[in-house]
Amino acid sequence: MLHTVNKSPFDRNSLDSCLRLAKKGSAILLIEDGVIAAMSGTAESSKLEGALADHSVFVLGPDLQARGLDASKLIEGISVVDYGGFVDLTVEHGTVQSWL
Amino acid sequence: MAYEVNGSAIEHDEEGYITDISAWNEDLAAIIAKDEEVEMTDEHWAIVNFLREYYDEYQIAPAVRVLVKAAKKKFGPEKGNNKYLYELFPYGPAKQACKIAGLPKPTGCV
Amino acid sequence: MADTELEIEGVMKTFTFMNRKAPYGTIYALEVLETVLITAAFEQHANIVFVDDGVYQIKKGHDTGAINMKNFSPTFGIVEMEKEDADEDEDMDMVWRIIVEKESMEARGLTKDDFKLDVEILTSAELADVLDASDCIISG
Amino acid sequence: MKFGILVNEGPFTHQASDTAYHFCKAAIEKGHEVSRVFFYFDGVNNANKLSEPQSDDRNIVKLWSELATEKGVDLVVCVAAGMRRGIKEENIAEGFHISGLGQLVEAGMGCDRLVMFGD
Repeated sequence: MLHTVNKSPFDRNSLDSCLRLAKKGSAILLIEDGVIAAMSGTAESSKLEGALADHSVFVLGPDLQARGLDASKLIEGISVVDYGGFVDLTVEHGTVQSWL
Repeated sequence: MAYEVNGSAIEHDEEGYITDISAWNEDLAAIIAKDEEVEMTDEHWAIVNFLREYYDEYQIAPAVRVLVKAAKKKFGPEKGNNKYLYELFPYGPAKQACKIAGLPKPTGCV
Repeated sequence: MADTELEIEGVMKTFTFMNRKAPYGTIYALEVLETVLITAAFEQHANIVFVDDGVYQIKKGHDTGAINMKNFSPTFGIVEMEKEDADEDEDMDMVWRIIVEKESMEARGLTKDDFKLDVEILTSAELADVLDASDCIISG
Repeated sequence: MKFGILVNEGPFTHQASDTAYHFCKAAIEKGHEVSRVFFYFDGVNNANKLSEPQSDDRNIVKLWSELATEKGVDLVVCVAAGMRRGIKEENIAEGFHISGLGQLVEAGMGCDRLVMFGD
């Protein structure tokens, strides 16, 4: 299963709910404002740092770039994908849940 | 635009649905049915009354698929099917029957 | 343009409706509910799930008179009716579940008695399994 | 693989519709089929042909229209959600058509994946 999160963890509880309800082994893709959660060194970074043991975590590159977020400062273990990579993730992981 | 019922005017929209659903009565239903060229039989009234009860309870006019399913449950398979309901209400059982029942126009979803 | 024909004959899938927003502040609750009702007409499996502020959608005692919006609380009665139909009708291979996440409910100081529907209370771990077993998830 | 796409937000206020569009394009480029894009909630505003964004920004309505006319993607606008918001036959852009919510359930039933974009 693939979970997408499109809200900043500073704004809404979407990432919290996602992490609470995503089964171990499922993938998480951060898109739109959700990409903010992928950055290291923020007050919210620990959430995803803790989740990486149970989930593969991806972030949508075009949304990072658009927001001036530096891919070299991502939390270690998070992979960057493009829209094609987003499509591949949905193919590989089955059902998609969008956390809005 | 309004229907004339027993000397009083009951307003309706462009398509003939009454705007104040509490203004409905059986005489009005008969007038709307006449406009729709539907001759009301007991079978028609059964569906109209069923729709009104359904709306009273759930505050929504059923879409046609929902109506068919609910009618099947209430009246059995020989009446709870598309063909039977379309014979009664040729211009669409949900839309036409809701109009006669004085309910809002169903959303048209399926 | 006419509707594209999709192959749906004999297809049986599990739809999960994730209600996460409180009612009335936004339209999501109402329009997701409309989708749930249509899914019933297609006789598909469905999980109607209430998490986060979505649990307030089925709280007892909605009274929208003073905000002049339609109170769609009674419409949830159809969901309960569909579930009962699915449970009772042996000819119909349809399973409906109405689920509240325990953590969301407790975080808001609510109990099962606060809801107008007879719901299953599942922990997040149990609900995660339900999501994982779904084919299509529609959230609002 | 067959994809059904659900777009729940209008253009411009939220990025959802842009992301959905890029996803569709990428899926088609990879050889997948986007069987249907269903526009629901404020997503019905994506079909508004009266939309006139400034010329130095993307025109989402036009981009969707092109996806329909060039790639044959079925763009369905929910009739009920559209009526609430004044999106009707007379103001929908080329390539979109109005139909019932059942088309969304059918997309879920008939596609391998249903992916939704919203706020």
